[in-house]
Amino acid sequence: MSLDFTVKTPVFEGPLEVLLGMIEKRKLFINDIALSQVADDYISYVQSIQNERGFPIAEVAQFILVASTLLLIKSKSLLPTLTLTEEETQSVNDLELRLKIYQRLRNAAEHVAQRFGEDIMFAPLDRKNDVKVFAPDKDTNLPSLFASIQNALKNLPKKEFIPKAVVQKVISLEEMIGRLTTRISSNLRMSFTQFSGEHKGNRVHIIVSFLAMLELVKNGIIHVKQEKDFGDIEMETGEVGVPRYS
Amino acid sequence: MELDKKIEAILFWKGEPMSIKKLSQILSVSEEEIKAAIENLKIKLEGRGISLMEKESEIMLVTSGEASELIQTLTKEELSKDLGKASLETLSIILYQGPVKRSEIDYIRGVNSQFILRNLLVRGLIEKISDPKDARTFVYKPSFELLAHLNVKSIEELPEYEAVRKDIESFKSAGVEEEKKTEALSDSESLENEIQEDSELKANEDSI
Amino acid sequence: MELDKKIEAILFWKGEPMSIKKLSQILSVSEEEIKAAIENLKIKLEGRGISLMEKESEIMLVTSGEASELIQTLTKEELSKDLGKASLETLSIILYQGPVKRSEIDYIRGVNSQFILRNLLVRGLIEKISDPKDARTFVYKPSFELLAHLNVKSIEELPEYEAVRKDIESFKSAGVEEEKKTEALSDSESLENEIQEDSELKANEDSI
Repeated sequence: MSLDFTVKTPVFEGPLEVLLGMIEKRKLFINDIALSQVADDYISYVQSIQNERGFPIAEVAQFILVASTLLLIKSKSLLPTLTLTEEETQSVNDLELRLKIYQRLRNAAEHVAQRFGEDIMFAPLDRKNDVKVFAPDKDTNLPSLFASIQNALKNLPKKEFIPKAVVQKVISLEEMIGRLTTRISSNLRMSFTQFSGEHKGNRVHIIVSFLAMLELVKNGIIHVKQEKDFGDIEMETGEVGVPRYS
Repeated sequence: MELDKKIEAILFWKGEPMSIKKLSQILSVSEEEIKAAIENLKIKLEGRGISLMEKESEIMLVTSGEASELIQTLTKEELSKDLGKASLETLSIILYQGPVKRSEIDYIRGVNSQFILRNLLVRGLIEKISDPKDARTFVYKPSFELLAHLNVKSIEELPEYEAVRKDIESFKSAGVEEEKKTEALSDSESLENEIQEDSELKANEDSI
Repeated sequence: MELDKKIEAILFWKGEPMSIKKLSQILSVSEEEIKAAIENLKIKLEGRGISLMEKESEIMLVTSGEASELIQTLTKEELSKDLGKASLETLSIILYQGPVKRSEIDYIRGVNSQFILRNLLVRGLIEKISDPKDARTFVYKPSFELLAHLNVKSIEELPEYEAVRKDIESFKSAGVEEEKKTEALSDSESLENEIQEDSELKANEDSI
């Protein structure tokens, strides 16, 4: 064996990285206003990666989760009368928090990038002046060593499947979006009288196109679910980064 | 022989990290005495060709950062100086937020970190230990090797180390307060809020 | 950085005798300058736990005399200590897979084995030899004493030898298949991504 081993990890931008990029590009601070402004861009992005070959499905599910939270934020900004459930509010707050933490750590990563490998301190080489004495212990016997190799084999990394929790979340997400569509539609009918004056046409137009967007996201979720029904998740997630041999 | 000399001799001979606890056992003195002697040793090593590194309750002797180029010309080993984007991100989380669980790393990065963590473990840049709070799970923390690659003698020497930790703490506690506030307000939101949001609506119209 | 500090760093790192001639080559200064710096270093090492030993035209750093008893006790203790789970696992991999590179051991174990290998070497359980296929690197194999101790005349006598080797092989070739798959897919990935992946990959080679 003269080959080297490595674990190769595919490089793609994560869901928060993409979102933060969009916010920073517009020079916005992380808050609900900023999030509702980038919601459309983000959703088009999620649409685009779903058709990309080689993009791991497990990660698409994460993107859809973020997209759905952005939809909530956007719905609320379009229809202030819309009341979010406790869980929905929670996911909105959670997304903001994650983004803030991510942003802070990503900035800190600059320091790490700058210093890494620049002035390395070295651990000393093996001390060769040690007198070598054959010193086995009580476990240095065939049964123990056999048990050890068995254990090592058992612990070899296996392909990881989408955690059940994520799949379940994606499914309930579909329901959530269905409900959101209904809520917005009825809210729209109720609020029709509120939309008076010159903006009337515009607003209806905005909300109708927003509803269309909800449908698109819903399709995306169904797409992910189907991948699972066809049993493709296993294959797809394999690409998240199974150890490679080079 | 003074304690700090004994400690230096042991560390030199060992060439590996050693715990303060272990040193206190070997030398039959209290851990406090060991810690005081370490401070002495640090002073003696200031500006020398050797540095003392500290990580949690372990210490180790290494060549000083100043000698880096020199030793690099002597070493036959190929050095790992390049970090991919994902590695850099993951290492930064472990450095500034460690010890940290994989679920927390995944939460912050928003992607699955299983394989990047294994890669970093194999490279010796991070360590995986049982979570002291829950033996069934693991936490990840920086290794001496990682700190040595960053030329910091202890993690606190990392630029902005305290500031980053404090900022993230404050984000988290603000989040908790926000939650409480929302619960208190529930659906009886003030009229003022509604008006504000209404003006936001206008701002959003263009963006669609 | 002053010459005496540079010499200190090199000698500490090496832990072996070095000739003044060699030092003068490495540091690109005259032998006289090296000698003068050595005198300086001797003074600086007063009150430290390590001292400079001179023999003919060679010098090396050693633990100060008074610490030698301590070191002896420690050596004995280290040899009589139980190996522990991680060491046994590493030993079993070397037994079944040897001669094997450190990068391969690390890859199978999913962690860095540097210190463990050092300990197994000191205890005479394994040997480190130049890789016959690549003289710049090393491979590890079980020592004769270990095989005799286990009463194994040839490696094939190990329990389930073939099955274990097959399992490891299939783990490794699973990696090969994944690799091929990505290559086939790679045309849909952006060039930039590929380059990044590639540099990450290279960084990992042999630095492990």
